[in-house]
Amino acid sequence: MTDWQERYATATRDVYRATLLDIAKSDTRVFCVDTDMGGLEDGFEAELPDQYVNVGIAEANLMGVSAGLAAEGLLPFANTIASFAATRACEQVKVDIAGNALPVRIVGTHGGFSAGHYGPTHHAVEDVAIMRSLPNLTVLVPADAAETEYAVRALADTEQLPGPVYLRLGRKATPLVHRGPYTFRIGQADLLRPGRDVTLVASGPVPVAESVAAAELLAGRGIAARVLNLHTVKPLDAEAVLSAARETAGLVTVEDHLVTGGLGGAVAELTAAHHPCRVHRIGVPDGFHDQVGTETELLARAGVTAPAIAGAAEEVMRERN
Amino acid sequence: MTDWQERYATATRDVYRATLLDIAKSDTRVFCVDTDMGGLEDGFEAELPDQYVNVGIAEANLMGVSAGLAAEGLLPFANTIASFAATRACEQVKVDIAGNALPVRIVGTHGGFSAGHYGPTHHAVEDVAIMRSLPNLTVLVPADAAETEYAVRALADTEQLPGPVYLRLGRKATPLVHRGPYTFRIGQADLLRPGRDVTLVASGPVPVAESVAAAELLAGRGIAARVLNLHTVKPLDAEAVLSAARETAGLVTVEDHLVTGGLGGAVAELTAAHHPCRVHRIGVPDGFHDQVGTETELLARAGVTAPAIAGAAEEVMRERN
Amino acid sequence: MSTPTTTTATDHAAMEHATTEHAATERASSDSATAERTTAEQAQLMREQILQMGTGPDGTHVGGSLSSADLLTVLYQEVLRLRPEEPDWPDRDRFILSKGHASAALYAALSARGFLPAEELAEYGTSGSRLAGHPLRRLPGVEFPTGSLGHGLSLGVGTALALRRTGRSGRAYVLMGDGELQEGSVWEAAMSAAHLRLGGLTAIVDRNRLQITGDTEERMGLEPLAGKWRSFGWQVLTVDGHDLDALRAAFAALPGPTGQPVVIIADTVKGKGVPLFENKKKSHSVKLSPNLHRRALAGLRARSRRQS
Amino acid sequence: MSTPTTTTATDHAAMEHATTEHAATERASSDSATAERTTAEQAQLMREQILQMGTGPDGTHVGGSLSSADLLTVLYQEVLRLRPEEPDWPDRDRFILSKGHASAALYAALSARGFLPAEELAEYGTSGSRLAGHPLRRLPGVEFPTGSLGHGLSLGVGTALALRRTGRSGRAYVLMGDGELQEGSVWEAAMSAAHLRLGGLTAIVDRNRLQITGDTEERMGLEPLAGKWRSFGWQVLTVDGHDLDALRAAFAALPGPTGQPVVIIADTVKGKGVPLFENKKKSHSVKLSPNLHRRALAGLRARSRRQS
Ligand SMILES: Cc1ncc(C[n+]2csc(CCOP(=O)(O)OP(=O)(O)O)c2C)c(N)n1
Ligand SMILES: Cc1ncc(C[n+]2csc(CCOP(=O)(O)OP(=O)(O)O)c2C)c(N)n1
Ligand SMILES: [Mg+2]
Ligand SMILES: [Mg+2]
Repeated sequence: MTDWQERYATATRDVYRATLLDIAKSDTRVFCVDTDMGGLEDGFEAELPDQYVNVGIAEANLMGVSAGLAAEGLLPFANTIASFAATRACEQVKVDIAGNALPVRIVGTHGGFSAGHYGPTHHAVEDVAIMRSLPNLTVLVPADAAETEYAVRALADTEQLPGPVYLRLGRKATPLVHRGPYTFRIGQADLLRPGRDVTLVASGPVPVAESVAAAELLAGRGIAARVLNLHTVKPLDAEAVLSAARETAGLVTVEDHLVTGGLGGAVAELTAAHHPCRVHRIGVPDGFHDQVGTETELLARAGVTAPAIAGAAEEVMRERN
Repeated sequence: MTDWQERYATATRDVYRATLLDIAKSDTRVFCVDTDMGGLEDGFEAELPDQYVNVGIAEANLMGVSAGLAAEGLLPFANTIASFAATRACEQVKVDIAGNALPVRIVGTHGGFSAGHYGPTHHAVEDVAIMRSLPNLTVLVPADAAETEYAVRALADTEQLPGPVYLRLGRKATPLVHRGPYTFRIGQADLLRPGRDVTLVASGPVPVAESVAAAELLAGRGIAARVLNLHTVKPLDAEAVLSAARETAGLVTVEDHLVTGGLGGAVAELTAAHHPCRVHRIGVPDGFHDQVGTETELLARAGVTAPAIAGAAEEVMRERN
Repeated sequence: MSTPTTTTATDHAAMEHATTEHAATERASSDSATAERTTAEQAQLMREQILQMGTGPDGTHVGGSLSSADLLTVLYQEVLRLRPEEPDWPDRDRFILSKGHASAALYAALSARGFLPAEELAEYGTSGSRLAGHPLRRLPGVEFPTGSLGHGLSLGVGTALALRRTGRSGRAYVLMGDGELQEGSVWEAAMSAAHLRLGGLTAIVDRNRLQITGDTEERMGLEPLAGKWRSFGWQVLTVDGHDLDALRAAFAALPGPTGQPVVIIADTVKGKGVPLFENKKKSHSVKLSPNLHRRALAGLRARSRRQS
Repeated sequence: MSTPTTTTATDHAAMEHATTEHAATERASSDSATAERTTAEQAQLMREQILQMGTGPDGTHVGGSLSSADLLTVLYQEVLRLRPEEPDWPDRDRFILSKGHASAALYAALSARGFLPAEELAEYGTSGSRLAGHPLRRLPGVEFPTGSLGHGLSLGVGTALALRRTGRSGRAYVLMGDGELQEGSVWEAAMSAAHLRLGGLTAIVDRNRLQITGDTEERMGLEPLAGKWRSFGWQVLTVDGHDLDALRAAFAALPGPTGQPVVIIADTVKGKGVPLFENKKKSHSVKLSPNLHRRALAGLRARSRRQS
């Protein structure tokens, strides 16, 4: 294992916490706003008690308080579970944070199905659709622990990112996408693999990993699949997506989220407006997903697997012809 | 003025209230759950006090209480403002109502920009995107007062509609779409005008009216525009939309809602998956719309006007060639 | 037996003391002495089952399940009128586990009452099981899926209101955590229940004084807790949540459908019964390794031997 | 002058009585006698302006604007330290109109204080105006856009916490409606403000006893209202919300940044000052026709003549 691999063989949630503490030490504007998540008190609060506040198990309060802090020049990181950020506190995010374009960093763990057996109240498969519909929000879905560190460091830069951000994290360790340092830029798709036949557009840890694996499968069948990691779902990298629409037979979107309204929805909207092409959306179907399983099991049931992605890519190519 | 025109020369909100009272008189399951909206107490409560409850200015409570009532076999109509239904009480709608597929009728007034000068806290331009992302929900956006009556009567039929419904209403009188009775079926697009050149797909009072006017303009320019009123945004009438995609040069979607995630998003997702074609989305751009104006003024600023729609249709036709 | 402290004037006229009686008619064991021994034993069994479920793939919420064990056992063994063979029986009592993370305790209670085979508990948290980390509605005996805190009391308000409107005899019970009371939605529901005089709705607070990050009073103080409920129009009964007789007495003192609603504040110990976990914030969510499970179980059994 | 009723023990040590004084340093009029006459006159002017705005295209929220008129006038004329020429002055006091529907009253207050030209009030609710039915943030002097009830107190908690952390001297004031207190989010914020001892945050409740559908106590009872706030850890001052001296005394009795936060429950009359509207639920939102405006204004002026 390389240093990189060892360092990032961890959950996006864990690297977030370590990075947050690190940036907060040198940037006293950083304020950790907790809603009894568990874990932030032992690390962050213990070291930087003056930059930590627990506002109770109260997600609406979390967002309002964070908006107030941000309006006064602080840089609050508002911590909750992804589903609660997007649904329980939705109006506070909309009106108090997003509407005012305040630099609150809303951090939701348990994104997608990463809460595993915790069940549907803890799954967040509509959060990206909701957050994408709120004004001024940048929506980030890092694909692994390393990308999470890049993202969190980027969030501290209020010149580059003066507005609000939703950062969607997982819960457990997931595979690493890169083997070493790379260029991470918010709003810019990460080209993981070039290819001229078809394009896989993915966001989130399992979707990106499975898409890379699908490209391998396709390569074995003589198909060169381009793979894009869309860690920034909003604003979408229109150039990367439209280039793919123009240069390849079509797109397969892959996400740990509903097939409506999220990455797939954004890509379909964009291409339909500017360069209509086939967009096959892989993700979670509509419905209440009250099955018990691990993240990968639940996603596999929804069709987020390398073979299914490869199959969809082949279908897109067939339909083009 | 015909009887029809006289009868429905009113706000969707008003015809809703009258119809609700009417159906409740013969269907004792109907339960009017109020959050201090104003107006339901004078009509509904005064006549049917046993079928009315005010749960306070408390929208989360509204949804939880309504879920409880529905689970016990009642047919609650949960009354609030559209924006509060979709954002303030979003999680309660998701988990308690939608997740359990309970027959709660969530009725949101002040849809789109119909709150006019009330400002951004009272506008609902992301509600359809949010509601569409929640499980099992039927999303209805009647185009005028007459259609609202059809819709409300349909909601009383729990055999046809055993699950939850979101009904999005306005606030003031808007133009009538039909001149007399017509066939209204949930899930089925209302073909307002046939046409083989291009298709206008609209939902909501002003968008539908402006689309019909745009079709007139286009007819004057020798272009036969098909006009579809998509009063049911979810489930989308896939057949009507895909036929339009196949049979005409492309689609222009028109809505009093963000251009992302709502009707336009649903249409783009559907066509990109099955019959890629140009989808030009007209509606409210991303952002916090804190301008003062009437509903039509605010929508005009967003480009929801007959000339803009006609122009988009022509562009779609040009790009096809 | 300690009696519950009645902390507001009670509308005694509106009270019906029939709850426990009714429960008995729907129970096989009707002899009260037997019932009592059985209830204590059942609570002990529930604790063992909770620890067992804590060995599942991702562990479980051990601390808050153990603190609720006694009151859930009294409820399911003696109070709730239920028909396991007819889970949708219209006249049943409705129980809502608002603190859905204590699902392990609920599953044990449902199994003791005959809704689930006891063997199924071994499937807790495993793929394809019905026993999720938070209760799913498709499990017989579960009225509503829960897990997001602060939903249960509004569901209870709607349920109790519907029961009153339709003239059914069942009552609604909602169990909440103390940390959960920091959610504003609880107070919306509380205010409306009192205003609507939903005496058929009973709230129970598992007052174990811990939330995930520590002592509630250090984290987000809830005291004066009885005062909060009283000012929101509720009658408050404060009981020792591990004293079965005190719990019985509280459940026997509930008003009729138009009375002032009662909240039972059950003073409990998080992790109760397992010395390793008692009053420890770390007990909130635990994955029990075989070794930890052995130690926890030994502690639980030693404690119970000492007490009997 | 009636003094406010102090309903909890107060941490007098933590109090600073400097509020009114500070305000004066940022005000042109420093003579207290003049200030008093001016304030009453300003309140009267505000009422006339509210009625005028009620003639706008869609009317306005007349009742709740009139009930807040006296307390807003005292705040803006005598209490809040503000610099109209520098709306973002870091050491300013922050005022948040959580009951955003009373925007007409706020606009009048801002104009009296020099944030807006008085003529601009005529644009209320008209196309292209900055004066929306609920305040927009881009209007100088507005800290946060409001209109959805129940947001303001959390915003105030964040603001007061930030002011304390950054060592700025400004205070945060949040004005809420009484019906608004039915929103659970208010109680989340209330609980946290008390827990964090945010003495720099002051809540004001416009206790006019009406919400849209009628009497609060019939619709969703709030009493015992002082008891609710006290049980949530606040010090309660109950004052006559139309007695300028009582309001002054309340605002002079506020704690320092680590004290127990104070809520001022201002007993008011919805529609106050206009006999047509007083204590009428219909006054909540009114579009004043020329005729109605004439009658309302005549009533307002007659009343004020009688009182002076
Ligand atoms: C809305 C919501 N916010 C946060 C959580 C995460 N969470 C689960 S349990 C818990 C602590 C609850 O404390 P308490 O109510 O006291 O439960 P107990 O001590 O009985 O386990 C939290 C914060 C949640 N499940 N729902
Ligand atoms: C979240 C939310 N729910 C509902 C409304 C609609 N609404 C506007 S004012 C009002 C009544 C408020 O009553 P109160 O707080 O007593 O205000 P006041 O009497 O001072 O006007 C309601 C229900 C709203 N603006 N926001
Ligand atoms: Mg607890
Ligand atoms: Mg009021």
